Amino acid sequence: MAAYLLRRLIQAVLILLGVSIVTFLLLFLVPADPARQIAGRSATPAMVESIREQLGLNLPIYQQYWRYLSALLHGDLGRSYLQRTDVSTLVWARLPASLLLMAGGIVCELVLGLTMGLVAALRRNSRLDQGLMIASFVGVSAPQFVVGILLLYVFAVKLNWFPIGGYGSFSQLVLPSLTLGVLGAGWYSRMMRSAMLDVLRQDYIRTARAKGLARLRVIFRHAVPNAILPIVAMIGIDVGIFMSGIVVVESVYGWPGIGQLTWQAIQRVDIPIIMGVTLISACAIVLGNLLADLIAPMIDPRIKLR
Amino acid sequence: MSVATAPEPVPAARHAPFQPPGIVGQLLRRPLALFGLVVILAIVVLAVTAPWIVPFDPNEQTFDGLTLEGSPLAPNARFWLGTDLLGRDLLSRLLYGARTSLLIGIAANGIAVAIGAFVGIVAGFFGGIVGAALMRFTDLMMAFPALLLAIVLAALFHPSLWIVVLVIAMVNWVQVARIIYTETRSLAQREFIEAERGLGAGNARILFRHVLPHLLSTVVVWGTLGISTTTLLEATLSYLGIGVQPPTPSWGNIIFENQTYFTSAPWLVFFPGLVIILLALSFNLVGDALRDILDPTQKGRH
Amino acid sequence: MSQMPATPVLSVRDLRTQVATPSGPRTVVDGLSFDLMPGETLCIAGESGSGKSMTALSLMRLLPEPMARVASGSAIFGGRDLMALPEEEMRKIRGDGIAMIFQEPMTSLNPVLTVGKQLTEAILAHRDVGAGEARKTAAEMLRKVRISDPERRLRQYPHELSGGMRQRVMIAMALVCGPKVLIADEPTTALDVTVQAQILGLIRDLQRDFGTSVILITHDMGVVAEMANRVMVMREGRVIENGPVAEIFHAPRQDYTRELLAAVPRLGAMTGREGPMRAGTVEPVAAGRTLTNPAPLVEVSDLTVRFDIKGGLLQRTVQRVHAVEGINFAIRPAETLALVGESGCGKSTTGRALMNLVPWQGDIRIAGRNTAGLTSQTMKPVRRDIQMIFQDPFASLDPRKTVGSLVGEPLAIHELASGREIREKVAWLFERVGLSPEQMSRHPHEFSGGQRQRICIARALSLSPKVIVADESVSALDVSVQARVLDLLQELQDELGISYLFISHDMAVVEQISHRVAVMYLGQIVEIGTRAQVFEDPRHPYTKRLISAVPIADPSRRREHFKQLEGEVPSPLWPAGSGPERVRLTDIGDGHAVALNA
Amino acid sequence: FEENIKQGGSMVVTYKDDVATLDPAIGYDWQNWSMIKSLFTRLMDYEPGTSKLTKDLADDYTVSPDGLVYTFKLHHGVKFTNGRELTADDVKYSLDRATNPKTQSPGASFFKSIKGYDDIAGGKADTLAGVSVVDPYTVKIELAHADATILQVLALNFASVVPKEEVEKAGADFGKHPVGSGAFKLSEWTLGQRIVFERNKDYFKAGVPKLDQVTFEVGQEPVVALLRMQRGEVDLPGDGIPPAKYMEVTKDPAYQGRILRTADLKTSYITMNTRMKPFDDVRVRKAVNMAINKDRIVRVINGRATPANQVLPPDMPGYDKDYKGYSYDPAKAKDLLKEAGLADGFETTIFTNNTDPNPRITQAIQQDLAAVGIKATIKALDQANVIAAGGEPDQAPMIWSGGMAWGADFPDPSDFYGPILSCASATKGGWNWSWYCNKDLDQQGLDADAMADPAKAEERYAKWKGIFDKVMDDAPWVPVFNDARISVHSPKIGGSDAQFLDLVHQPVNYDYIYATDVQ
Ligand SMILES: Nc1ncnc2c1ncn2[C@@H]1O[C@H](COP(=O)(O)OP(=O)(O)OP(=O)(O)O)[C@@H](O)[C@H]1O
Ligand SMILES: Nc1ncnc2c1ncn2[C@@H]1O[C@H](COP(=O)(O)OP(=O)(O)OP(=O)(O)O)[C@@H](O)[C@H]1O
Ligand SMILES: [Mg+2]
Ligand SMILES: [Mg+2]
Ligand code: NI
Repeated sequence: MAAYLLRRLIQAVLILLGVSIVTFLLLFLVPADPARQIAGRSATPAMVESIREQLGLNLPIYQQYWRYLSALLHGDLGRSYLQRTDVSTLVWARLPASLLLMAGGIVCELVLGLTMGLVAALRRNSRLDQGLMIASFVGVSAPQFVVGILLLYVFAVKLNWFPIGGYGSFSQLVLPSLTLGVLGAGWYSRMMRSAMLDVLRQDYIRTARAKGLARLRVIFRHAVPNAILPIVAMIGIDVGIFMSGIVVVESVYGWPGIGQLTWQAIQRVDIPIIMGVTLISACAIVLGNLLADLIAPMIDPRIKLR
Repeated sequence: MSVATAPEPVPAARHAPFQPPGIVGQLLRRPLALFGLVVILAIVVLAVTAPWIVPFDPNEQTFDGLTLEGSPLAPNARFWLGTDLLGRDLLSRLLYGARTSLLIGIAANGIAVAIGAFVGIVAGFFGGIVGAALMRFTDLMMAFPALLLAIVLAALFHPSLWIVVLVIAMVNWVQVARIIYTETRSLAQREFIEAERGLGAGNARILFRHVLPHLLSTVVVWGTLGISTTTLLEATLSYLGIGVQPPTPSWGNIIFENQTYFTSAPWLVFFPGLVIILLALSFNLVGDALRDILDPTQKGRH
Repeated sequence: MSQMPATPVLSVRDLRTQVATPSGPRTVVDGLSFDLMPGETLCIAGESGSGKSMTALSLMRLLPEPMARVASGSAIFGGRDLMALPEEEMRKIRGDGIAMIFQEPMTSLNPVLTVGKQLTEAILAHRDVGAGEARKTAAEMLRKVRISDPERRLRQYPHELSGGMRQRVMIAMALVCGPKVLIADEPTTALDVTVQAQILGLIRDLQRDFGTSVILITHDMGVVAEMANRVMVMREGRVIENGPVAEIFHAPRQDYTRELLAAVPRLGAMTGREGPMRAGTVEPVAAGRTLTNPAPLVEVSDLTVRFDIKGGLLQRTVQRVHAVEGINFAIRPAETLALVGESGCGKSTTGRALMNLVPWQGDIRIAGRNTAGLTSQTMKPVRRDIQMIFQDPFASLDPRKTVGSLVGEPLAIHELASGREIREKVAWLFERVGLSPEQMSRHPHEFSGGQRQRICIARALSLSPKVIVADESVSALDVSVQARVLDLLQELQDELGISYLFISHDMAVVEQISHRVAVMYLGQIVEIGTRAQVFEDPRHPYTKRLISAVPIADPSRRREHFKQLEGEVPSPLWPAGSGPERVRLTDIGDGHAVALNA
Repeated sequence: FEENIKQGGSMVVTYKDDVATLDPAIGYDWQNWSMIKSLFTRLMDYEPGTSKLTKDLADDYTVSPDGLVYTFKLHHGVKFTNGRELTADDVKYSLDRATNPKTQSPGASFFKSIKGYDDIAGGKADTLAGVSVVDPYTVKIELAHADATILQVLALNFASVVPKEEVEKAGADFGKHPVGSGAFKLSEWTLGQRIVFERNKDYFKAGVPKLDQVTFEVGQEPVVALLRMQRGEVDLPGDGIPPAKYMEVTKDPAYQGRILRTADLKTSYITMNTRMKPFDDVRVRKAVNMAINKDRIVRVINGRATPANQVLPPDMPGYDKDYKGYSYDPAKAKDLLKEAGLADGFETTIFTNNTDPNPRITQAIQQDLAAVGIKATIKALDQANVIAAGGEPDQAPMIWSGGMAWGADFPDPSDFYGPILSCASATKGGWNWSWYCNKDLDQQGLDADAMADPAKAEERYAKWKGIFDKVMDDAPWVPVFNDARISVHSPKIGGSDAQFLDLVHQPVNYDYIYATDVQ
């Protein structure tokens, strides 16, 4: 177990290193010149040169990367060119909001997805089943910005059930989480349905029924835990999807998370922030997958970590 | 005994007593897939024939397309779906947008599937150092938040139709590679592959005759399901303003241009949103049905 | 047999079960009627697909709905008609009044719940007791089915138990509420003979202790002979013969029953014979094939196959499966060497090593060529001499190709023929193995198990090899089909002088067709000799146990006591660096070698 | 009447973009410009709501006859919010800091006429030699050459006075922990969410500011902000009325009297790169000027601007009321193109910022160009990349300046020439995207700016008028419109339109907005 964990962590570090190299290279190619952006529109060439010198932009790329990496090892993600603040400060300040939103998203997609899938499987081939599955398809097919705009328009603007955007209270969390979770809920309800149908065919379900167990016990004690197994593995992957999703959802709802930070940074080509957020996201994705792999054996005793 | 060489009767229960209909036939039997097929077909036909059927030039900012104060017109007899903020006919733009969205959906996804399949097969079938390196690279790409990568790439290479196609392909091949890889790996361990080796078959023969045909269904399924994801990604990129360049209409950038008007001119968001959902939904429906039909594990499990 | 009391526990009348097919409902159980007496064992026998399982599921009302349903009939149990009970009432009867054990011990237990949870919930569903009490009862029951250390087992998950133990847990679960009727659907089919013997013995003991009536479903006539009071033979959903066990075996009334019985190889039927016997006949094989050329075709010396299991930080080998550990044998032309042993003892691995499909150490010479270190290219010519028929015929045929192209493929690979020539050769091969050439354009899933086996044989034959490795080629087949396939193999040997390495766990089949026999245990050969030497004079205790565990299809030779084994099956898994102790074979005369130190 | 307004109350302001920094030497954004103005004080300022220069920290100042030496007398008893008194040393320190390259101030170059600037910018000196402390309440500023705009420059945010000890304490993060001597002080900053200003009780001007507290909420879409204002959660949507809501709001009687509109000191224009073919031909540039239907473009943005015909916006001194410019005349444009040998038109590319409504405006431009045979491809990028492309001599043939447009730093015509039209600014990475260089005009500009005597102001403005007319003869730009700023506020707050849309304290002069509920 310890060896497994260590190996996975080493792998994770290597992947992050790779991500940092690729991102650094990509951003190096961006035409916008940071020194000019900092120096402002009326800057004299001497001023620009001086800033370039200070930022080390004149160095060859590998030296620049090395500087970045050694700072990174000290937990320093660099300074934003335009916000003139440590990237880590900016990210940490906004991370709680994003994590809250993601947690809300996961809860939404699991609660919605699993119930829909379960009900559909138990009412197989009924009208309800068909209805739910069409709904799940629509969920999978609807772009998040459309869902977001729609929910905002209907539930906040027209019906006034929820606040229009903002951050802080539970009621403000509902619509963004829902928007973030709709996609996953669609996938999960489909996965849950087919997993349930598959599990219900299994021999051990027949065994459970042959023991004379009550129907609900057979479903919730024997079928559901087995059907949920493939979904747990998916939740790790969700982190990556969410990392993309929050850029859209946060900008629709004005949610003060790293999605907005990223978006603003991209629009203004604030390279250190883009770089930092990419690394943090990659970190989250790698950790999410690791976590999923670690949780899997707790749910399914057959899985062993090697 | 005399029965020694008599062929046994084929037990009826092991397979359906009739020749199963072809893939298209099976698709047509499923109402949802049929619906999807019809919608896709309709959209394709409309997109292809757009130049002949559009009521207006999609880029023409018609003189009477805006009110005197410069507001867009709601759907009316002249502009069936209303006009956009520049006084262009929304219907015409949607029809032309279908071309862009479909083109990107099909081309980007086609490239993604091709790259993904290549990487997955090479890594899964041959393994070795090259295979391991390819899979590590895939892992690395998996760790990138897809949208973020797409945004950075799109911002880097000034967006144009083909750049968008390439960017989406660059982002989307990863999952395909993963899936094909796993599938190839499990195929390579199937007993019939071992049997082929036992017969003396070489790698090339096994790969082309016995592995590829099995991967075909995965490729077809991803080919269709992926189109919907691709269309959505294009829409999202356009929504964020880094997609296809104006004035070329795509469904995503139509929404992008008009999104702030969702309260004052809802049709400008509603109609393109609807067609995006409809197209993605249709590809999903068809892809899902194809998966059911082509999935070998579903066979014999009547 | 003792006198039965007059009132049956279960009385089935005119049971008719249908399944839905695309072409309308199909009746799979047709007008079934029988009475089950208290304490009686009723065996339902018949070939695959004859409706045995459907009958059992119908009685339990566990048919896979909505695909299958009981169309008519009644089953009176405790004065009530099971077929007419509401679901909630039926639920109370399941497990309590009638319990059932299923065919597959591997998949019939829920993988994510502990054995204890699964056992106690069966008790809690019917008895109004506390959890602690239920747990005690469960442990007690495990002890009754002779599982060691029951307290610990209760905390284990099914995958941590061996197949035999799982089946015993299933039995414990079925009997824990003391049902009046136990339905056991092929409870031992998936198990090794030695384990099967234990399970059957256990059922019999428990039946005696609890006075339960048993409906035992099986396709194995040996098991029937061993267990039944009464036998019901089914075919295509109908009962074609029904009577006391002795009557069925000694004076079958129906041709079908007679054929069925004739096809069953009986252990010991060959005693005193020299060569193998053609399946299903009483005639010994013509003795013409006395071994004129004693030079061996295949020579294996010190063959070792190990599989590394990696782990730890650096993914170093931490454990090894010692699948095959230093075995020696030789096969002469036109000879059948049988390799027998329990599941997992390394039989298939040996075959794969001969085919150069797994990495191995030692020496293998095939038709004079040493195959050590050959690449797939350099191995190619050798493969014309040796071919393998894999354990699972379906899995070894590419499901997407037509069987014609599959059979013709070796010819194309070795460039022995092309185009029309291939088609003609394939057609000839099809006829040779008893398939019609019209079937060439079909796909593997359109064939039955026996036919698929023939396709595999045809494919192996296409290169005219000198040796064929036949891995469990008949174990998955119904007896009558099995007889036909065996017959085909022997016919080919007579005609073409092919040698076989015949891998099997079925002692009766092995006795019937082999010239020589090698007994494998945990990767090593513990006894090897001619058929007569091994079967008539088994020396190694393991060989003896194997032979004694085989149920004999003759109710008059029924064994009353099975030797019960305790403890777990030893495993071929060893930490890296260590390994099993090598056995040494001692020749005790005429090439009969036995390991004496193990 | 301002004296009669009672102090007290609070308001909530929203912005879409995050506030990057409140460091006066660095902040150069739309939202933080007037925030910084309210947190800090400078030697000079403008009369609230106008572009009329007044004294602020300076009680008085004198100018030497040659216009090279300025001496400022500081107001006594001005205190930083940390309690220390502001002295002449602080003024010098602040100007040194703003011009020191280590500060990386985007405004450093505004001070280039001060003596010693080149040394400090080049890293050869640590202080500005031209700024010296005479006594604790007197500062002397010497110029290298006469500069008529220096007083305006000293009213810029970059000239704000900061306390040395606080700057050193906060280090690089002074922008997040600003301490000044302005009307407000920062009391809370939750990154990415909220900034709260509190009234500075020690502010040296009596009766200012009116409000006790101003809360800024960031990350709010303008549409959402407006909806929230309707619900009473927001008092002032800082980004103004979004185009999407413009018609709705202006027609709604509920908003009557609360809608504010003013012309900005801003011109939105199209640049044509005079070094790239075919725009090196003045006939082509003139043709483009005639091809653009400015009225229609203004209509496309719901009339939220007025068509422009010259570089300077109407409220800027030096604006030429009589100038006719190039009128919309596609036929004549075609003739000109034919004359230039481009009868069949040509293909080109127009860059634009990708935020609404700029891509839309560019499409309207594209259609107008197409009408005279010019096939323009649009490249909509984020602003940093557009700016980068404009800074290269051969990248961007045409740029639509909207969204990044040249808003005046201070209300003086020279600000519209030096940084965007002079030869000096036509360098790599500069903002002269048309790469226009006319040495003769450059010299005339220098001459004009040397007329530092306030009495000669009118003469100087006339000179600039002439310069800009000449620029238009060369037509490096198509001036398209002068943006109008349109905003609305909740009934809970009040103030004059000029203060809500202060030309200099952009976008809002928070110091003079008051709460209606405490009156
Ligand atoms: N779920 C089902 N749907 C349709 N047909 C079925 C289903 N299950 C079984 N059958 C058919 O019912 C018939 C009887 O099957 P059953 O399982 O009872 O055979 P069996 O005698 O138990 O055979 P085996 O020895 O192979 O277990 C077979 O023809 C089988 O194909
Ligand atoms: N590729 C492999 N990797 C690791 N272990 C393996 C591998 N193949 C086989 N083994 C192990 O080697 C041992 C021998 O396997 P083998 O398949 O030869 O048994 P067998 O005698 O053919 O059994 P059966 O009767 O069940 O077919 C088993 O313990 C098996 O789990
Ligand atoms: Mg069965
Ligand atoms: Mg085997
Ligand atoms: Ni068997």
